[in-house]
Amino acid sequence: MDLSSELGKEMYRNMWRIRLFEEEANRQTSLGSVVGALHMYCGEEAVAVGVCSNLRDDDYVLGTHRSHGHCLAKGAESRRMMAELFGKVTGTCAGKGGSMHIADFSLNMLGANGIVGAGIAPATGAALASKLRGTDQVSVCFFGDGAAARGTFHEGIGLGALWKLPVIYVCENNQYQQWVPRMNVAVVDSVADMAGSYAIPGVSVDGQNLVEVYEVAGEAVERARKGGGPTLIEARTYRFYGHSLGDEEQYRTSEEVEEWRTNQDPIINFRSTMMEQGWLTEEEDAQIQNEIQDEIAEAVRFAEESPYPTPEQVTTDVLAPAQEVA
Amino acid sequence: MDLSSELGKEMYRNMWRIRLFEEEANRQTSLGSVVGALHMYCGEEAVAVGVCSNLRDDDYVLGTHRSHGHCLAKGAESRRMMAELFGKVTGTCAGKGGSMHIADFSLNMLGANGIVGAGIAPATGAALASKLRGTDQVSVCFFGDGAAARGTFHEGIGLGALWKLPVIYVCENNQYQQWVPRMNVAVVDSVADMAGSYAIPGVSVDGQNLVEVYEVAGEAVERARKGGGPTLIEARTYRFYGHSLGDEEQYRTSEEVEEWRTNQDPIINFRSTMMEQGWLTEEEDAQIQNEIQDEIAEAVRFAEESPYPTPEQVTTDVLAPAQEVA
Amino acid sequence: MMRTLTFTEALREALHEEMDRDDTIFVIGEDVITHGGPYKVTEGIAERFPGRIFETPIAEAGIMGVGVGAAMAGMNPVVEIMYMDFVTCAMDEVVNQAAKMRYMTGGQASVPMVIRLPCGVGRLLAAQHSQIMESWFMHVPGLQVVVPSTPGDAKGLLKSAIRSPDPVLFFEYKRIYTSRGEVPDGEHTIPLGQAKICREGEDATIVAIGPMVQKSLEAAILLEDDGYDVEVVDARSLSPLDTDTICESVRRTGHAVVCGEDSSFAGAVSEIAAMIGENCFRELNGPVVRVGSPHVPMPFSSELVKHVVPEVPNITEAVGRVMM
Amino acid sequence: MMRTLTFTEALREALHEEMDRDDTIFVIGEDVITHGGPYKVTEGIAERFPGRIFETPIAEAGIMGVGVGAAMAGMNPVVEIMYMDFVTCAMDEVVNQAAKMRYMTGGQASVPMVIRLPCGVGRLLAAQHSQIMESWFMHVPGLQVVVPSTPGDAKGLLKSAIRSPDPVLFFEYKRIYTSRGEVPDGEHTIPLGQAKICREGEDATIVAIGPMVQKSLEAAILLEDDGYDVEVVDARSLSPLDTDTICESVRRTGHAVVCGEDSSFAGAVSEIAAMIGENCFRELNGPVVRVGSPHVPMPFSSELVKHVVPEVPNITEAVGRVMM
Ligand SMILES: Cc1ncc(C[n+]2csc(CCOP(=O)(O)OP(=O)(O)O)c2C)c(N)n1
Ligand SMILES: Cc1ncc(C[n+]2csc(CCOP(=O)(O)OP(=O)(O)O)c2C)c(N)n1
Ligand SMILES: [Mg+2]
Ligand SMILES: [Mg+2]
Repeated sequence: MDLSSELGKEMYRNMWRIRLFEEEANRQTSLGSVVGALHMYCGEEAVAVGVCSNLRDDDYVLGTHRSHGHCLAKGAESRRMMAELFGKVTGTCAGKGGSMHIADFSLNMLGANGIVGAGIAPATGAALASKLRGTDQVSVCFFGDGAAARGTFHEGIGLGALWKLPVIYVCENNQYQQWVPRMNVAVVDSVADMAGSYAIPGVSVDGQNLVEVYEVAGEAVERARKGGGPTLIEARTYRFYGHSLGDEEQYRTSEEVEEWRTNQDPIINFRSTMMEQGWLTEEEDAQIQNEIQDEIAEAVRFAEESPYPTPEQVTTDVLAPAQEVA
Repeated sequence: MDLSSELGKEMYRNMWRIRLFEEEANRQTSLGSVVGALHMYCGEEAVAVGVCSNLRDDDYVLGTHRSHGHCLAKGAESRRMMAELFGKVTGTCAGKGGSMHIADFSLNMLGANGIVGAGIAPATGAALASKLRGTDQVSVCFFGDGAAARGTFHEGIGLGALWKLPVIYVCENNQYQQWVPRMNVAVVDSVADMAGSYAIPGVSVDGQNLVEVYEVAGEAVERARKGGGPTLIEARTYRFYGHSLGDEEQYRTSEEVEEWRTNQDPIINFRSTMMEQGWLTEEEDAQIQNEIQDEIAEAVRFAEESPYPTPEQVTTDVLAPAQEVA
Repeated sequence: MMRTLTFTEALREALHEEMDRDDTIFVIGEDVITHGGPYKVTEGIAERFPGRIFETPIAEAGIMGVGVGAAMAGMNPVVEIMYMDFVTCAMDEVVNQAAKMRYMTGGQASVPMVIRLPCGVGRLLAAQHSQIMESWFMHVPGLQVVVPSTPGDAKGLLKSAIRSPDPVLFFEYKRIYTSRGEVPDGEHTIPLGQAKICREGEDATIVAIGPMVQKSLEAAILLEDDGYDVEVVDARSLSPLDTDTICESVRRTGHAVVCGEDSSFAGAVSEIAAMIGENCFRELNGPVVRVGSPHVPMPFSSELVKHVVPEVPNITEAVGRVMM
Repeated sequence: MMRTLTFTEALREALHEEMDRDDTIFVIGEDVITHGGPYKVTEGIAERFPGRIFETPIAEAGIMGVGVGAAMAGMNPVVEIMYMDFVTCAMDEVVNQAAKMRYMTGGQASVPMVIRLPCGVGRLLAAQHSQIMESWFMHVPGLQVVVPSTPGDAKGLLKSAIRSPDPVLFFEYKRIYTSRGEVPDGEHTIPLGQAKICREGEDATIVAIGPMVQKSLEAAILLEDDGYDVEVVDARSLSPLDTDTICESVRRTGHAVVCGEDSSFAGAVSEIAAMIGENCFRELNGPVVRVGSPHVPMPFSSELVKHVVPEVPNITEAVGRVMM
């Protein structure tokens, strides 16, 4: 393992940040402070963190409807994200986007997306931009197993492969597409196997194992950065919550969920690894969790105290202000 | 070879019908009688004929912008097709469709199509219709190698594979997509290799060899009819003319074209086979060609003498006549 | 009194009755079995009509294309697009295929397909889950566009849409799925292409679309206090548009306001307003005013949304303006 | 006298000049290298700007999505859709992505992308290769819609479109690619959002779009014989629409005809007519009449096409009607 204790702690902390941020957002939804859909990423934290820990600040990330994890892993501030969920003007998107559209362009996090599969071609485009500029930035696109059925998967990856662009396509195969088990509506089990149609490497990894994700993504990022073209990574994972809040989850058994929660929690898995490696003590662990807890509590306070956008803001940001136009 | 002399002659005649129909349509274009685009199928005749000779009258066929061959092979009347190209009311589509939209619903030829890749999902839908009705009709969709890049290829075949529908996807890989050589814009050479993404059989055949096409399609049709699901067939072929009329063909050499015309003409190839098998004499050959020539001459006469649609017909066929509406 | 149903129940009943009547009808869409779709309209169909409902992967273009092909091959698909916003993933299939097949084939093809489109704001889901876009489909020859505003109309129009030999875009405003209203039992069809006068009046005509019909009726009551006797016409069918009923009303009242929930600019209300202006100019005593959303994407924050979606005061204000 | 160029040459010149000026600009589309696109607008770019033009497989959604992503990452893509009809294959990318990104991200994203759309009838290619659909994109907040009618405007508007920080749908009517007109050398930009008065007149205003501008000018000459002095306004920019210029003219003349080549029903002309009716009612002395195609798909036969596309007599007839 070419991980250090420091990086390990950083990643561990990031996973907790995602977990606690979302659990709090969930709670705020039941309190009525957060409205709209909330697609919980809990259970899949190792994917976002394992991949994004290989990225530079100037690398691009594009997400999905389930992107709190992607945003936080790329470095977005939890308090501005929480404010966004509250619909406040201090939110990452000034309250105009909400959970499905969180973006932070200062971090080259080019946005979550409410349309399944809609980030794949744009990620390819961002990679084309780096290539045209001659920088070695890479782009990462996260998407679900459901998105692999969409034409945009085929067209977007096809173009990335054709131009050998620095882009990594990360499929989070959580085995469900909204309320439907994947294998009810898919014929091939492994999305990685589809890479053959694009003559690019396709790799399947255990998405609950942070180290494995980190290493496989690391190879892909390195290859991309050196001009070796795209990789399709499939991370086998699981969402601990329903598709979005209010989901009755009749399509899966509570035993199945329990089994994953108990034995396949990526945070708990990685905690054991850290402990085994002697990279984390019980005290450090408690401290990390406490710090994150405080951060999230502060995020809620910030969100609560922030103002709503004003009625005038309804009509701004449709087009750039006139003076910018040539 | 499980072909008979009779079927052989029938197929041979059908290939000539396509060849001579198109060469005449081409001539009529230069005379100004036919206007609009004319995408010539010449050189690819063995694909349409080899596939359609396995079909029943009630099987479905969907085509492309280059579908004169598909229509004729499914049994459409050359004179009505010629009248359509002339924009006459006696045309297959009453002059409303033209070359890119020829259809004959009485033969379950559900139409050529001006949008690349647009027939794939509808062919899947026609196959779903047979399955729902419990008939054993199969559907065939023809499309070019260019269409394999489109999302509709991925989505349409994906659904056919999921429901194991009686549909055969026939890719006519003529190595060019409009004015671009396929390998300038594609990463995998063989479209058949993409079948893996859909867990269905993918077969590549020599599209200039009628017997091979006929046999491979025969297996696929039989499998489909018996409930074995879809097949993706790639027929490697070549178009003897430019993309459409007026094409300067600067993207390929005249040597390449000459080589294919001389050594890879599907009609000449099959004529040799027929002669070798003793299924065709020189006299019969001359007679067949003469008969077709007469048929095409008669088609032109029919088209010329037919009236144009009337101005009132501009507004009919937008919706069904009111009385049909519930 | 007639029994009442919710909008959702009325749609469900129409589907069941029609599927019972005609076994060429089938349902296709995402999550339509496991969950009955996000609004549970297709709930119960899998049990009652096994094998006639298809739950798909996320592939709107594929789903729509399958619908077109099945329709051309003699079936009657009812396609559910989970949110109307996703029909953008299948526009070729709707616009270049379904709409044009009959014409391009010189009348040979028939595409008897219903495309159900849950639309407009519901829960706060922001710009990519709140669109309406009726005017897009109005503008496409060969398509019919239907917008029920009550459970009774929902049932009657869906049944007629299913029986139509041509494609119908069927708009279901999410906000009114749970609204209740009277719904006739059994056979009840409403011809496509007919507007409905919901309230008679002499001073001004409000032509309204979808949920704006109810709001217009509420506005009409408030306007009584100002001494205005307002007629409310539910357009119901946007294409074909019932220009006769609308113009007859406007000619009578001499004033017109056109209300829709979608943004007005190049929206459905623009067509109706232009049509009234063109046909009723001599009888109009004031401008034809449009009420709709401003030309902005739907924001997320509830504090912004409330300034986007038009409400009763926008209607009363508009009527006041045309009467000046 | 100023030099003349064809419409195609003017577009090509604009592209070359802009690519010279700003190296974030690149071109992407089908057959744009091998053939310069079907109308040869991109001819010569591969030679002069190697590595800045991308010829793609047939994948409109992919192409458009790549454009959106590259634009968000700081580049300025000029996307060519071979025929506007094929933009139906990429509507999510245009409508839900490009158009809404700035708004959804609270102003963070900029999508400076030009989408070139060859449109309308050209050679007889029937229903799937002749559409226009300006009104679809007008109706989408966040998009700009531009329609040049002369080579000079083509150059000036394309340059401004490329410099705009927001997406522009740039409509190129195929029929006028070969038309000639005066084009200023070098720097020449025309601000988006401004209509142009092409001919002054006192009796009626014709607001025209694209090739209908030229036909309106021809109609204006014929109408002189009937004693009508007609003003012709080229709308040029459909979104944002220059309501000021249009209304100022109509208020002056008291009569308005709105002409477009696309079908009128829920078309661009409907928005303009409704807007005039709403803002200029008191000054109007006749109805606002629309001229456009009937609500039918484009047929193939030349004998049918000539009854679809509006021509000069349709305009003179309409002006006669509003003056009655
Ligand atoms: C084009 C499109 N179709 C349908 C939807 C509705 N929808 C939202 S999430 C979702 C399931 C996505 O499944 P997957 O891609 O596996 O992601 P997951 O939710 O499992 O993370 C669906 C169908 C959508 N947002 N966009
Ligand atoms: C969606 C779409 N994009 C582009 C076109 C323009 N176009 C017509 S034919 C063609 C090339 C098609 O190539 P291929 O599928 O290989 O068929 P071929 O012409 O070689 O038979 C293109 C790009 C179209 N008709 N539809
Ligand atoms: Mg999933
Ligand atoms: Mg080809």
